[in-house]
Amino acid sequence: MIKRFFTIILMVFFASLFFPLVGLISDRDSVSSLAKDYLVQGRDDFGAANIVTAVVVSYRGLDTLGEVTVLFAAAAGISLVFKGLRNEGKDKKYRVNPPSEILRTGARVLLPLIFIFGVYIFINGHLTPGGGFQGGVVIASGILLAFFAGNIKELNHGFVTFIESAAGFSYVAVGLLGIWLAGGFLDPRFLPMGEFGSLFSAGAIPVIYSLIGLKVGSEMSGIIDAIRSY
Amino acid sequence: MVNPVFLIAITLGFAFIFPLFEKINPKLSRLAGILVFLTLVVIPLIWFINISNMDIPYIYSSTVGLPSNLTINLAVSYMEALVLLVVNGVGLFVYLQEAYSKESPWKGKQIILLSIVMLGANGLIITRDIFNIFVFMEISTISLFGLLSCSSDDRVFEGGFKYMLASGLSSVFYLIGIGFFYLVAGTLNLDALPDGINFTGGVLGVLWPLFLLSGVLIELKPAFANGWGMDTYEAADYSLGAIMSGIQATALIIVLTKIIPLIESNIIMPLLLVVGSITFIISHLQALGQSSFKKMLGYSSSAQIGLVLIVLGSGTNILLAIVLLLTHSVAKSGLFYTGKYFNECGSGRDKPLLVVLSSLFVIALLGLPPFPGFGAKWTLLQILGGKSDVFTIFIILLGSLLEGVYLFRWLGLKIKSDRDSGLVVSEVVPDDDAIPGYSSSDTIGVASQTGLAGLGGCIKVHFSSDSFSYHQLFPALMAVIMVVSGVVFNKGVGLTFRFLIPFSGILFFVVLDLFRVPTKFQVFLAIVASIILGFYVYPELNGFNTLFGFIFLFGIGVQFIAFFNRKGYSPGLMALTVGLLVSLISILTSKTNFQLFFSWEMMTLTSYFLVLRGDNAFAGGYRYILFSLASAFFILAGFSMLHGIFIGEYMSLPQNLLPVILIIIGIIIKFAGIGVHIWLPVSYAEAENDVSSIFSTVLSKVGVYMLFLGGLYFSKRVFKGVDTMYLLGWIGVLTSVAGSMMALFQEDIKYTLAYSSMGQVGYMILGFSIMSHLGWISSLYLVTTHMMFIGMLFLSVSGVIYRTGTRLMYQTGGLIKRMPLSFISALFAIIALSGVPPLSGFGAKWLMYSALLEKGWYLQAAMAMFASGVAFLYLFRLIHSIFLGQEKAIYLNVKEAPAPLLIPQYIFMICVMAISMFPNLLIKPLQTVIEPYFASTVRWEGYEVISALGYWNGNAVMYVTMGVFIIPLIWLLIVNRHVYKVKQFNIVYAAERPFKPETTHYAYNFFGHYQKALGFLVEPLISKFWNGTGILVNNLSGGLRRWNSGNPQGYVFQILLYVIFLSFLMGGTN
Amino acid sequence: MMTNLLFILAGALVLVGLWGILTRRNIFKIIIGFSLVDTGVHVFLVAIGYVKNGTAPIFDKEYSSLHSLLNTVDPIPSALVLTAIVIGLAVTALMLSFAVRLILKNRTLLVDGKKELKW
Amino acid sequence: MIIVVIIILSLIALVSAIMAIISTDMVSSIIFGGVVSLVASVIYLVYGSPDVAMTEAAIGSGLTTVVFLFAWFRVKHLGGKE
Repeated sequence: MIKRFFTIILMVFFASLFFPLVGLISDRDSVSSLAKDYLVQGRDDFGAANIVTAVVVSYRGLDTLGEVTVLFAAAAGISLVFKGLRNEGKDKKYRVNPPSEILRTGARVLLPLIFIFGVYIFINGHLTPGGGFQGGVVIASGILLAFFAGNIKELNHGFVTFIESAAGFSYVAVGLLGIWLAGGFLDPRFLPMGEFGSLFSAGAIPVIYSLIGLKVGSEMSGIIDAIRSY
Repeated sequence: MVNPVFLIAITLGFAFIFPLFEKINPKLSRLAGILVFLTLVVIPLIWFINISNMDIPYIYSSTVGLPSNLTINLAVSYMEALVLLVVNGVGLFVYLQEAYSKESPWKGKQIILLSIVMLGANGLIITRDIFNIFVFMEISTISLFGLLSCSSDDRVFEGGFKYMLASGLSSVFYLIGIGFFYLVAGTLNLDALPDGINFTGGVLGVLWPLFLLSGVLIELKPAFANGWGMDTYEAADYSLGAIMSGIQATALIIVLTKIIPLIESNIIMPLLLVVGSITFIISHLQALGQSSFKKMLGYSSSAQIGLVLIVLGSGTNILLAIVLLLTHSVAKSGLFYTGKYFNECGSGRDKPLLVVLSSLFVIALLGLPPFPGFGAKWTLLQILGGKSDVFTIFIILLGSLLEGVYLFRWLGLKIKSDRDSGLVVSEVVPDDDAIPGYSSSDTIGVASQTGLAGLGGCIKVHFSSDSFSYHQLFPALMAVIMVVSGVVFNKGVGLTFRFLIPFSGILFFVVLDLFRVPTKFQVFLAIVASIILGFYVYPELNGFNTLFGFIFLFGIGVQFIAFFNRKGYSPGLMALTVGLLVSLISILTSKTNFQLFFSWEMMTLTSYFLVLRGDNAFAGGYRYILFSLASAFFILAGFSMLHGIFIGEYMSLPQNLLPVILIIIGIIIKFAGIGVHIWLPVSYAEAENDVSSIFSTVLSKVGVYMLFLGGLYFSKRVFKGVDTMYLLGWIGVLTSVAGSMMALFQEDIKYTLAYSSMGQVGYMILGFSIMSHLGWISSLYLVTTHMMFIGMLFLSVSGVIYRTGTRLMYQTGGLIKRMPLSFISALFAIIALSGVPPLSGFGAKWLMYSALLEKGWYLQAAMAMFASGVAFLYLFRLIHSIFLGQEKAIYLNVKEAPAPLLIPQYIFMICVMAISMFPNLLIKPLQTVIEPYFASTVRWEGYEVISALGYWNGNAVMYVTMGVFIIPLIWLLIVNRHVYKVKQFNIVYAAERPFKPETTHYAYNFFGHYQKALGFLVEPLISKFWNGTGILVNNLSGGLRRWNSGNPQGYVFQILLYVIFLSFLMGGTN
Repeated sequence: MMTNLLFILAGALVLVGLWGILTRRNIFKIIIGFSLVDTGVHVFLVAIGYVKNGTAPIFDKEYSSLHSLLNTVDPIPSALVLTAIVIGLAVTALMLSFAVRLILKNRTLLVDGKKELKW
Repeated sequence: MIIVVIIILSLIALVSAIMAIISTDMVSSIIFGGVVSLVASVIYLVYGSPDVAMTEAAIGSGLTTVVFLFAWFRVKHLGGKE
């Protein structure tokens, strides 16, 4: 009971911390000066139609690299946590029913489409909403579907690791190329800018986003694979 | 110059490619890991050298080739380079330890995660973008969690889960803070902040710093919201503890230093001060009650972070905080490793290297010399003292003392011998049953006593094959680097080259130990060294310094001879003793307070480890170091308020009372004044015999030296209407009465002598506090002669203990026939010590009574005289029990004490005789020493000393007394022919056959009847008080520990509470 | 007005999440609470980035006028939220895996069922 | 008009959030949690952040829910109603 009471007091306090703001703040009339710079220069700097992509991949590229690393570390951590626990803790009563014929055929049709969709999302990241992360998740969901449909029994760890490592390493390598061929780390302008709005534009942004997509896709699949019991 | 981004690129590239690489060639990939981690060290090293040499202030890189305000910047200045160097060094160390460990080396994902941990830390240190900090924070915590899961203790999932909740919440707070910050500042880049925006006005202006700070602070595990971290520490492997406290906490502090400048200083500074103080004290208290080593270190880390917060909050130089932080980082990770090996192997006595390393790390952690933390703490306190910030000084010193309590307890327990019960053996008449391993039927071979540790071969150090292993190499390397950097840093603070001599001395003898040079040869070298030292320093000593220099050099030098009695190897013995001698000399040659205090602490440390060598010395050593630390901290606090003026320069010192009081309290603790004396008897008694002798003769005088050094500065201060010197005089006289009374009732002879020397020091203090010419002469006279006759006594008794194997007086007896030379020496010493004519002790007493009467302190004079009488009683008992009386059957064939013990006694005896017969040999020089301070009130006629109250002629006294003794002697010789000799075991004379023969021995509990009458005087009130204090602190600690309930929700609750607490500190929003 | 609404939602989500963390005894519920707090913070960041009548900061080939250029929402908070969401997933997944191990070890779903580490 | 939509969406999100906390069935609890994210992603879309919306939908409501469910299936046999 005392616990409840204190919880309520805490909640009230935090609410009182937050909610005075609601009255104080009104909709902003314009973006911050930094954002203005991004919006104005984004096109000239990187030729990216989607400014968010320009920010994510280039202006704040280091964050994104870090983000990929976080996922990578989490995937590694989770697989370490479950190492040696493959069979223990498996719910004996819980068993995936053998996938139905509909699911299996449906998956066979859908899978290529899903993968293509994922790839589409990340290579068009600089033009449309979406990008490496979203595309990567779509690919991972494709793999999930394949699990359900029984198309794959077990993840091919060697292959996934290869993709993961290669994509990650290439990402860093592309970043370093930016130092030598262009202005700085993760500068995508060592590839031609191309025509604004077309697929092959915005320098190396599509390349980077593709690498991110591959890496995120394989990392997410790894996480799902590790946390899922066979 | 290397682009900072390479730190990130290299680590990350390695982490990403490692799985592929490992599949191809595991061995090669691990080697590549070394290369990568090494690069992480080398790059900051290059920066560090370049920045400090070429005055390049800043290495700067914006990540994308665009103006720096648009992108994320990385920057390295002097400070960052230094921190990176240390943090990456620790990382390399962890890698080498774990990737190549014997059992279950890290591989695959673990190595990947370790390099990502390093990436996170590096990123945190170099990035200049608020959101980027968040990303790196997540990187480092998540990779840590991954590593945690590999711990051998599977409770780690419980701890880790709590940690995750806490760090998840803190990152939520940090994100909210980022949102508000962006709203206010319009940018996330620390270098592109627009001017003129009021960052801290209005509700928003309070909210963003509140949440940003909450995010960072909670990750730093502040008290009272740190239980989750501690639970993780307890369950995680040692190396993870090292990572958490050595790498991550360090990086997060750097993050904090980036945020602090954004917030108005009149808000942030007090806040940090409060938060830091609370963390510092509470965490130390919580650590105090821990039985789990890892958790103890965890709390200690948290407390150290608190200290750094205090430094940051006190607005002093940020570099000090960094130095403290880095010392902590290295020492703590080193301690995690040595602790690991210690806990695997039980007692550490057979692991000399581990003992040395752990000691070094503990010392470094406590901020004692020679490590960088010492200079940093000193500077910090000087700055605080300059600002008269007494409260902060108090907090820092109190916390450091608490830290000493548990760190030295752990160290002592690890070093103590297997036979050591860890308790103080009953000081008064010991009950046989209470003494482990004692039974009255034991023969001499296994004889009996608490202090069987006689001379020679007492520490049995086994160099087993695993005494030194590959894995101790790196901690050793770290220790060496720390010592070197400490020396460099402290030199920057104000040491001169001379103060490095103690190290070279210690180092030299350590090297001799490593090559198994026999102790005897080392002793010879030490004597040569002390002679050379004497010639080297003599010319620059003057006044008191000459006198004390003589006492230190001559006293220790002569007693070195006693060490010849040791057989085989005594590792560390000579290194420590020489270190002690040299630091004592350094105290004399100090020209600034810093040098003085540095040497003082070196003296404390070397003597502490000397005590610890005893076989049953844990309790004694523990008390010794705690009280010595307390004493040192009082002195330090006093020094910090002197505005850097040397205590020896009386005239220009500030006139306020507080520093005087503090320093005097420190000195009182050091000379074991009444009330704070409980450390002295047990540590003197339980040290090895020849070491105790050095302590009692020489080391006990160092407190007196400090008094004389600041003599005029201390005098004429009025404390609540009373002259401080008057109070000090009372403390002196009470100490001497108490010391004598306590000595009276001891059965253990070393306790008797220890209490005796405490009482004698009381006289010296009394003499000093008289503040007159005569008083000072008597004090210094006693200092000199006491050194000699207590030396004789101690060494003579050492010989007895060495031959008989017991320290209990009633167990011996009749040794006069077996050990006549020792007897003569003891007899002379006793005559001198108890102040009866004709020997020099009489002169000392005579001078003192004259001075007291001259001053008009009649009551004190009476009490001093009473103490003197008591002294005669216990000394009489000593000689009576040991040398006279019945011979014991088991001691029928003991031999005279070995020559190495006798020679120093007789050297001292010759000196005592000389001084007794020709007092002016000593008094004349003393007069010249005192001349500058007080006009002379005694004069000389031939060999007569004439004061206002009478005169003293040493020669005449000698002759008269000799006459008085010789006549009865002749008479006795004549009557002796008619004496009827009784056989020793003729039980007719005993009247009954006792059940327990000892109890009927006349010497058993010799002064028991006095105890009935006067026992209330020695009621262990003081021991009770200190025990009570100990229990109180323990209970406090226990209560505080319970706050961390182990429930994840409880911890979340604490964290939320902490945020509320912070919001109140920031001024409150509602 | 729009921002304020979103602020309220964010605050409410955070509070509901905290409430869940503090009062539920089931570890899974606690984690759900945590992810609700996370979502709340994401909503908060999006609210920060909102600009009156702003559109998505994506342009087509024809855009030219500065006015249309600046009439978008702030892209920076969007970028931050993107990162935060992914990181949130990583944290949640890792937390879940620890929770699973903890539950399997203690044989209970309750958080205070068995406390081996305390004081 | 748009405000009404937002208010309704917010209410749905809030109710789902509360349901996620108080629901006794873990699976529905997890699903409710996913719904919160889903609704949030719709709100992001309305607020002009399609990138965020896509991410939240894919990761917040999709992947997180799946991970939760998988984890739950590993331990649910240990039972435990509150």
